Amino acid sequence: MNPILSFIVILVGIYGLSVSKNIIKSVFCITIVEAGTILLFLNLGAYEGGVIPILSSLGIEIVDPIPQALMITTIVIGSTITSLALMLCIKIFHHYGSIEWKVILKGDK
Amino acid sequence: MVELFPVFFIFIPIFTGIIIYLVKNKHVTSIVFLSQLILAVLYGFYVYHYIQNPNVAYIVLGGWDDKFAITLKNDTLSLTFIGLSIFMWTSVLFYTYKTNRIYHKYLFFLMFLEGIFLAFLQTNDLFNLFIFLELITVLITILISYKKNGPSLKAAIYYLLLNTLGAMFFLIGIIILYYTYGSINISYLQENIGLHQNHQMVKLAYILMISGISVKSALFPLFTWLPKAHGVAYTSLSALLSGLLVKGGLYLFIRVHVYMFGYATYNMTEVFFYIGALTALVGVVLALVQKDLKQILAHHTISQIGLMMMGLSYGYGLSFTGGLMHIINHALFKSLLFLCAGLIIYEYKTKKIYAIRGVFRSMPITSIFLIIGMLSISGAPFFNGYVSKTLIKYSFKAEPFKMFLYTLVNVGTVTSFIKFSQILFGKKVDLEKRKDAKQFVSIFAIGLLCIGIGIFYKPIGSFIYGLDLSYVKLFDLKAWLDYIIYIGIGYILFKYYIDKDYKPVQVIRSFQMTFETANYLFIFYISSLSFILFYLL
Amino acid sequence: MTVIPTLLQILLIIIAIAIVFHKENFTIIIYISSFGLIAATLYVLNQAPDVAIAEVAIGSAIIPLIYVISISRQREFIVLDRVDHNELDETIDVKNIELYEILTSFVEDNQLKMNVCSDIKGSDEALTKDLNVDLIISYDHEKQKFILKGKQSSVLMDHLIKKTFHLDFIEIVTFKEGESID
Amino acid sequence: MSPLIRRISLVLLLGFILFVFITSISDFSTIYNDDGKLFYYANGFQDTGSYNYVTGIYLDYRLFDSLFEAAILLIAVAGVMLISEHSIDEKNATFMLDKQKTPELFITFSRLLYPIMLLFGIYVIVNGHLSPGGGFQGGAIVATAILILYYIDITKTVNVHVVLTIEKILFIVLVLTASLSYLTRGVLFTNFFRLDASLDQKAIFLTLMNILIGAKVSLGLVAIFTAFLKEGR
Repeated sequence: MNPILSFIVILVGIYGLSVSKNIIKSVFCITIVEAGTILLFLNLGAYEGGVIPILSSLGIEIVDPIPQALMITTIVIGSTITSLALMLCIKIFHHYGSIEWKVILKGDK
Repeated sequence: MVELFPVFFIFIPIFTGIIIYLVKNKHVTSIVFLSQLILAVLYGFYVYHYIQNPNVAYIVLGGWDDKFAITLKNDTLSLTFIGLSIFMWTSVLFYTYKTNRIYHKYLFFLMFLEGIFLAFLQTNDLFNLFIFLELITVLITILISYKKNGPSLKAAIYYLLLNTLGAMFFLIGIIILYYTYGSINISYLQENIGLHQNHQMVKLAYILMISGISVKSALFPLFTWLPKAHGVAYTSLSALLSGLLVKGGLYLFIRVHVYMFGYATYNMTEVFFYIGALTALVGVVLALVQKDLKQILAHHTISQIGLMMMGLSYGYGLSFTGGLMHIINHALFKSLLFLCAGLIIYEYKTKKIYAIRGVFRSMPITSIFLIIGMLSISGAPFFNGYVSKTLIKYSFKAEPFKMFLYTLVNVGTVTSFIKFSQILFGKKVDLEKRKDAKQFVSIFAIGLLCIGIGIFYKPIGSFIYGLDLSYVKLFDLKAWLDYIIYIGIGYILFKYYIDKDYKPVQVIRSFQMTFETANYLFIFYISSLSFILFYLL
Repeated sequence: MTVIPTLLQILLIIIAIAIVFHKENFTIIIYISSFGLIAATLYVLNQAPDVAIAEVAIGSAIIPLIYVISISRQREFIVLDRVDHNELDETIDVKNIELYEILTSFVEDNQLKMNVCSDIKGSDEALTKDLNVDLIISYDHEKQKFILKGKQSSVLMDHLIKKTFHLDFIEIVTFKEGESID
Repeated sequence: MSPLIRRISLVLLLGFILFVFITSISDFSTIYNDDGKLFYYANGFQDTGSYNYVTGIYLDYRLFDSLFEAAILLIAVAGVMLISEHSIDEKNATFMLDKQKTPELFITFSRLLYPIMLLFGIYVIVNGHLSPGGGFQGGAIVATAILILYYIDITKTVNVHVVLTIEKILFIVLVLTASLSYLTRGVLFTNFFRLDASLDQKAIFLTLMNILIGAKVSLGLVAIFTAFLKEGR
């Protein structure tokens, strides 16, 4: 049941991306998509059950440690992208007076 | 020691960049050329050893079981790309060095990007690939927004968000593959993909990965970020982006679709052919109506990517090789065109195509190379575009509808370059010349290579691809006639329709796709691909 | 055992939907912070404490703070006042007050906050381009007018022109961004 | 296309994707593969000497990934700084809104919280191979602790250029430390102690790497935050 719910989080994020009118909203939605992806990875990693991947005593089944190592990387990547996008946002606001996609993409031919 | 060279390819440019950033001295920046020289020498040695013993190209980092460790792997494909990258970066550095010498940060980002791109080409691990994909996205975003004016900031954020979304889908695909095969090593997956290839989950992973790659390589309908980004950047960067970095997506396509999943596994050849044809047509139509020199070239990149896709979709044989060759050829002539256009824009202080006249009389050397670029891109015999374009149509030369699409693209390309060539004619204009021999060195080198490949394609083909390219004939009367007819049709089309600037032309020119629509199309793309794969094939 | 994770996941989806449909960006920051916390809880329930620590530290502390700064910067209307207030006589002083009243109402119409600054040296054009100054006010003694300068690309300047075109003591100058030729 | 039609069709398309996902995952357990889990479970502790399997993976098996994870932070910091910086000298500029003071309660509370968080962050970094945590997480906590300083006194700012320089040098040191293993073991990017070394020796490498990564990450995050605070000021 869980992986499906995680996938729904991703889909909600994508829905938000396709209806959001301003840049900040799009950045929020990217954050949602990223969190959903991480959750999906971890859900599937704990698919067969197990305990925290720290050695307490051999013989107890652990969950898959690889997704966790990879997902820490994904969180760092996501945070850097968010901060870069937000900095671009500030600059765009003071340049165009607005952060609506419609306004900033209006003709500059 | 030789097996360590891949790691050197990655870290030499990165360390060079960091040193430039830390020292902040304009004389120290010349070490970029030293690092390019070292790279070229190492590359020569590496290729020499690779030919002697191909096993040298596989390196396991950490020395663990290679199913679980990160590995770097080189093959003919990645080695050609590496050679091309080193050449392109050297030419672009020559071109940009004098004007950007004091901007340490620009060179820092450029060198870092080279290291990351070389790493991206060599890695044999899917998650590693994802990290490099994101790093390239971030680096290009920063380089695009380097000017900090309105259009560049706007292009940067559009590029960043759309490509991040694409990379996220790539990641979901990786997740599914990991839980089905227990490994994310590309070589391991390539050998074992047959175990579960008909399971729906693997198909879904395939679709998600391919969708992510399609954003990266600007296929229809996900190309909207490309003209924005490539049109506003510095000229040197535009050349690099259009010539090389956008091919990163196609490289991934070859790695994932053709090699890893196996091109025949899901019978997607026709689908990708038509996606490629649509991309090419839309790109060429959009290019026809533009009024800005750089925008024309940027839109042409889209259409040429479509052409490459038409060839690559076959996955084997001469058409596939034609697609591969077209990647290299396009890198050469598109960067040549961009660099020449950059020189012209600098001298005339405008980008408007109708405001520039008399280039041939005022800037003869530049315009000769511009003409070489234009002949190459439109596929004239004796130039490199001709060879690859002839190869691409090998597999579908008997199918009339496909040939019709292909011909349309060619006519469109020729027409828009007739429009482009209007800037050459006219009276001489007095310009204050920027004396910089270095810029001409890079243009000269690229132009020579264009002609060189166009004439000596047979030995090159047998050396790189091990194929006999005698199918392509230089003195084929039909090809010459075709080319002349294209020029005729193109001239009529230009004179009586495009040049008059009718209403439809203006409407297409004012076409803008908002970010929401781009996302909507992305979802549409994913669902239609999955519909085709799950229910039609 | 599986009830709590499922409930939390449904809560996560509800918060995500709230983020997507809510209009006010400042309120969304609260949502995104709690989104991060619930996600971190779910990571722990999926036996991943390492990821949860990273998510709590980055996803619900540093990133929301950056959002706060970024959004509050996007609600500012930065005005650089270059009028030498010692030189103004009384009649102009009245007009100056009127000008500020107009600006205040304009800023409130656009749901912004006015941030007045002073004492920055540099040419007007470079200031608007490099620093985030939205409007520069100066006084021209010959024309007896206040001159407001801003960027042409900004829609706020369009609104301002519409609002003030009937006032004769205000003149608006806009800078057009030059074509970049590199 | 009107917004309503677009939204409805969007929901339909997303519903279709969800449907495909649900039908695909229904018999996922038949092809579920846990090779990776079994491999790390059997060998992880002996190979890396880390009680925390996750730390073992990202500091040993996949150290190459972590290097570039540090690199992406480095690039983002440099990029954010590049976009926000400007050539105009504005030292004596005065802004009206920035004169507001932080409430006294906040300041007192932050003074209490700040050393505790700093200690906790350092604890998480140093014990990364024993308990949950490690360089990235601990670095982020340390950065948060340093950010609390801004609440106490907004005028006290870090010199960002020094931070950036240190960060880049740390990255070079990180790469060189990671590649030391070539001299001792003949393979790149792993622990520079031998495979049969004792747990304590391996812990030296793990702690060293965690500290380096933690320092780099915390400096990077602080620099990003400072760039945002100073933006346009």
